[in-house]
Amino acid sequence: MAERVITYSEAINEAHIQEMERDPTVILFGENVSSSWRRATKGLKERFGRERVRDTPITETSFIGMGVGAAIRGLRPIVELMLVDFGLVAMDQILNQMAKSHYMSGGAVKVPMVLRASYGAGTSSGATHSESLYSIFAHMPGMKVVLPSNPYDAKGLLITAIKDDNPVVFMEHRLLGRTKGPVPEEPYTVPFGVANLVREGSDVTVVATGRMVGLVMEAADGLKKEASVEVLDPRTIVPLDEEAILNSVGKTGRLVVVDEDYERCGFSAEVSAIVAEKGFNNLKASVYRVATPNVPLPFNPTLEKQLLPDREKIARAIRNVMA
Amino acid sequence: MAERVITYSEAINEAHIQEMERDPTVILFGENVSSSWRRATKGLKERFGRERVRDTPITETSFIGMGVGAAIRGLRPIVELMLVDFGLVAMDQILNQMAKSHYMSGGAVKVPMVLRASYGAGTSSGATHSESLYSIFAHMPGMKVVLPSNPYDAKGLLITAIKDDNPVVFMEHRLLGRTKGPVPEEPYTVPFGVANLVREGSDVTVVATGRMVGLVMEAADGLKKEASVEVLDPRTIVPLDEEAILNSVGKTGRLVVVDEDYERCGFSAEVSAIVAEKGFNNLKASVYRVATPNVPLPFNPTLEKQLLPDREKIARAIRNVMA
Amino acid sequence: MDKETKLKLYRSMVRIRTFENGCRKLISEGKLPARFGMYTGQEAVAAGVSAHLDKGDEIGSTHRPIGHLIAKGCSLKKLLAELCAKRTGFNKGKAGPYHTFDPESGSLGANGIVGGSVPMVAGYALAHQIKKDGGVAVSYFGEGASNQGGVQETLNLAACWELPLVFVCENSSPEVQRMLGHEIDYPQLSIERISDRASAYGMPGSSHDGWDVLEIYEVAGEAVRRAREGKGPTLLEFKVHQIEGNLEGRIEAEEDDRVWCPIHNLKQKLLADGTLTPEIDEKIRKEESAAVEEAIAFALGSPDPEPIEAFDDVFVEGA
Amino acid sequence: MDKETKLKLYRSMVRIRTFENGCRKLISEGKLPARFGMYTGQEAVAAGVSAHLDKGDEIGSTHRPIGHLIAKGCSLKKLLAELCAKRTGFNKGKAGPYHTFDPESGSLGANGIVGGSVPMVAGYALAHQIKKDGGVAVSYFGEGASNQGGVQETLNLAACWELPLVFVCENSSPEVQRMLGHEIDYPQLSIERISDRASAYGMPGSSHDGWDVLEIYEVAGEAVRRAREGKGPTLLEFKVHQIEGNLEGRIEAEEDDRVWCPIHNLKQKLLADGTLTPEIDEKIRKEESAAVEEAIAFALGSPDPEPIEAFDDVFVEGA
Ligand SMILES: Cc1ncc(C[n+]2csc(CCOP(=O)(O)OP(=O)(O)O)c2C)c(N)n1
Ligand SMILES: Cc1ncc(C[n+]2csc(CCOP(=O)(O)OP(=O)(O)O)c2C)c(N)n1
Ligand SMILES: [Mg+2]
Ligand SMILES: [Mg+2]
Repeated sequence: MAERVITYSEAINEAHIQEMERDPTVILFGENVSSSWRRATKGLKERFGRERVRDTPITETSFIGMGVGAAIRGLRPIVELMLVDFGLVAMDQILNQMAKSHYMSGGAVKVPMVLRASYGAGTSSGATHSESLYSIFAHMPGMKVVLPSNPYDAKGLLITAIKDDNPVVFMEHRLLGRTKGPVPEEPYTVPFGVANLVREGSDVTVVATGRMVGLVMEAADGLKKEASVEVLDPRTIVPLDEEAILNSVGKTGRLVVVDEDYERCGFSAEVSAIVAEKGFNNLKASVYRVATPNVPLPFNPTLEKQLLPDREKIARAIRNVMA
Repeated sequence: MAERVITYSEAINEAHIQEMERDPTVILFGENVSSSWRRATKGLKERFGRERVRDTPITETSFIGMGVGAAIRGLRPIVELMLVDFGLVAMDQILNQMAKSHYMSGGAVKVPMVLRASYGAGTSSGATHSESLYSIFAHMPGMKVVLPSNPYDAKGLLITAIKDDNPVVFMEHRLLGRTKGPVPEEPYTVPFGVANLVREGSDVTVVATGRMVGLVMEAADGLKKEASVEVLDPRTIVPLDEEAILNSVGKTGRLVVVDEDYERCGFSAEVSAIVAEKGFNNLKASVYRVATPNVPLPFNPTLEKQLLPDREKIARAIRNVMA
Repeated sequence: MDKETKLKLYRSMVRIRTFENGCRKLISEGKLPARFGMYTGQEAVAAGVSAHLDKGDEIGSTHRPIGHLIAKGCSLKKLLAELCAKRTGFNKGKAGPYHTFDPESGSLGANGIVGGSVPMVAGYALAHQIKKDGGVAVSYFGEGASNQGGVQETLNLAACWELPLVFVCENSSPEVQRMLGHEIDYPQLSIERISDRASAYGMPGSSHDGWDVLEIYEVAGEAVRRAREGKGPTLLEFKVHQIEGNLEGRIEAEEDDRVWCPIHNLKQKLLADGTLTPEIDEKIRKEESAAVEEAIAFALGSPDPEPIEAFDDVFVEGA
Repeated sequence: MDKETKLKLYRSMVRIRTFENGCRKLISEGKLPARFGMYTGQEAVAAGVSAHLDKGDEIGSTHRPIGHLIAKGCSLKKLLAELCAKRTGFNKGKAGPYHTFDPESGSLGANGIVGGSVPMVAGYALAHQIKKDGGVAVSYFGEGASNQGGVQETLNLAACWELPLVFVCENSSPEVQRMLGHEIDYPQLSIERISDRASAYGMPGSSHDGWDVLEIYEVAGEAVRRAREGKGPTLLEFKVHQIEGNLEGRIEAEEDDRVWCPIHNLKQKLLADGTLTPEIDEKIRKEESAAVEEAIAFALGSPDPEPIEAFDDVFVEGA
């Protein structure tokens, strides 16, 4: 039987539908979520009604906080940020109230909420419409952070996120929305904290997330004659499958981390640091990071391209650790 | 001549006075900055008048943004956050508008503003009154990040910050306010991006900032017979004196990073990653981080202590890299 | 108003003040590590509002939470244990005064961020609206907090969605503008009455003396009813005088502050109309003192958490 | 109002629309990489307000910035070059439409975050207040933005400090509530008129038709005067109809939209009172078309930045 192929956005849409059908406490709100122009949430209002699917005012602080409260009182809200960048106006509600209420309450309350957000650069949208920010969510304790890189994972991870009793930040890359891939029709889950071994290899381990996974695969293809590249996609950066990373580096002895977020104090630094601490004895070479340098993202497409990780930069880093 | 000894808070107060006398465009505002109970800003209103020293409403978004605008139009505002934690309600103004306006404008405008903020744990104040957050400021491009660990640096770095044409986040540790040290009476600057070699040693390099520096010195004292510890205080984490760190590790071959911020994607990860990339060939042992684990800070003092870096944990890490 | 209600209000206020006096004593003895804003002088607000609330209703509170939590009916023992950072506290000693959460009584919760709880309260109200269970939520905040962006956003959102929510602003700067006791140099409020903002959100609003629990009871009743009936939110403002300093075990404020003291105020009225006699008063005070003593004994006798518990509760286990 | 002023207003509106039509053409030809909100239908607001501003005054704008920037007197060439991501743009191609800054004309600046520029404008006003130079600042924002916390906070702060500031809300949802063109399911505004919020901040406010530039000119003049005289901020609301779609080079809106079209509107009046003749109209349009053509030629003929320039301007050099 041929596998069904749908897009990343369609997979996300389907996860919503199946979970909202299964569980009447799942609700959805955010700016323009009832608009037919928005692929990930299209048709949900028509299907589940305006009580459960609501357009909000442009007030991220109040509606994210409302999600936290509703989650504490038994609903399972999916709250959408049009772009993750807009979450900066609401960081107290995200990083304190959403992420820490469970801990601060000593477990007395829980916050089963999903904060969905588009992210990512490459669309020439400028400094306030291009960021990744997931390293900030990972830095602050209390929330899980999910970065699906393909349609299959997008659906399975979102279903896991909705079922999870913890706050989850679910990050959808803007440029992956139309990417196609095989996705089962029935509901399924992809577990958190289990890395996906995208490609086996023996010379060098490359850890990459989101849109970077595809770029790494292209780079690895181009280097076939020079290096056997193992590609790991952690899928969730909190929780992180440290074991898979350490095992892979144990085998290859070399590590490159490819990350779209800013380099300084970013996820790429974290992976480096973990390996420098726990995998040092297996390391044969310096650990390289290919991340966005510490520069705001410019509007001009050529300038933007200059900053973002790409196939060439990834290939160069792989060659460097092999040298 | 005996050196004058004053506290960290007094040093900060004096830097304000000297800079406000020198430059009439320096102004100060924030919550209760005219209150006589607040040591760092005490007396400034009386001295410079209510036009230049103003109490604001509890609206961090609006008054930080106001600082950005005033800086763009020729003033040099010092804007105070009572605690850095409260900045979370205003992250767009800090991370986008303050930090990126210079870049986004292609250099057409500049933002010579100092955002002063108290930070830090150890006072049993709970999850929303104890954080460090500087790794977030360091992660996002466009602002300098300063962490004075003693009165001398506090004064000199603040004067440098006020004179700097860029946005500077100046972070004052809550528990250092009454720490005393020698501080010259006349104005002086301490340059950004130049680490302070607090103690020379040959076996292991420890990089530490803020209140951690004192703890590391105590730990190093206790280990005198076991290890010759070199202690480096970067003083500014943006810009970071990478050279000093790499040179020191080049000499000792071992690195421990001690950081009060959360471990994951924190400043400690960044220092590890830099050394794993650029100093790998000199490394003789795993790189250890002693940071706050990824757990919100609890109210109970014993629980809080359990999480924070302390002398014992630092000593253990040093012993580990020496083993 | 019936006698019983009046006495209930009186008792609720006495309980809060007795409890805070107990805290003052423990603090002075070094037995209570928490620092927090005292509610002394404001008791009428929480007592008058919460008299209309059921267990299934919620309140959201501030850095000055004791009155709100107690009036909502939380356990004094577990509250004091939490303030003493004990394992038997509502939150195992992790919350302290700024983040106390008690889902059982609907005290959800204190908040260390000015205005931080207000959006969350909209979520409690939304849950009631969606579950159609007739519940309401109350959001307490100060006049300082009333300016915070998230608070103003939530006023708008609650009105747009007609949430079953009552906004209660306790204005402690009714004459001189103060912040945390400091007389501020520039005003923090561009208007005299916070309730003047109600019409800016298309909701009813009014301002009242916060030391008159009988009036508070009336207006809060109306607002809670309105919310329960699905007619949307109301903004109530109560002017309060924060009574500073250690009362040294006394229940009523000193002479100077008596005029603002809600307990003194109600006592005079109830003595005059015969609801209260010195004997009943004595009895209430004794009972509440005993309850607070019991809470103190419980708290001080409770175990500390084990250090290793610091690592628990970051995530829901098994999830 | 004198003839000259009327013609100046007319020309300003024609310039904005001609410029945006030029952008539309470039976009359809794939020569302009920027995406942004068009100001078509709203020109009267920027034209009427900015007619009262000097170079030393500032405006803060939004994701729909073209009209605000042009009316404030910025260079068409450098603006178009910026939109085309060229090195000769105001911001060397780094800003694009969402972050354009032109300190020379006081256009400071567009903003990609809804409400993001509003607190900054308070800073421009503060600088005037402290320097006592008689300058004022104007903050433009939409009705959607009016709910943002930072915007509401700034209304309060500006009033508390009596900043020389005029808040200009362009309400594009005067009848049906829309966001980015989508008809929203729940209202985003709990009141009918944004200006009803003015009294909540103790400042004067009023609502007007945004397609009547003569009225806008009058009320904005009053607000700017008030600010310059140190009497504090004003909140003005203008109802606008965003005219969608490509005008295919036409200056006036199509039949359906004519009633809301500020250019059509003023033109009829000026033809009637003799200020404008078809010949003068023709001349103005030709001149503005020529200016836009010149800007297009400049922009398209300008060099791209060198890739390596991406790394410049993170920090002020030498600092
Ligand atoms: C966002 C934020 N900013 C500042 C503070 C510090 N702070 C705590 S309470 C307080 C004053 C609050 O005033 P008000 O809301 O009137 O409450 P009151 O203390 O009068 O009860 C301030 C400034 C904080 N906790 N959170
Ligand atoms: C904080 C934030 N949230 C959401 C967005 C996405 N967004 C851009 S424009 C817009 C609608 C703005 O409406 P309004 O303020 O009325 O301006 P209009 O588009 O009508 O001119 C939205 C939701 C954003 N840019 N920033
Ligand atoms: Mg108050
Ligand atoms: Mg609009």
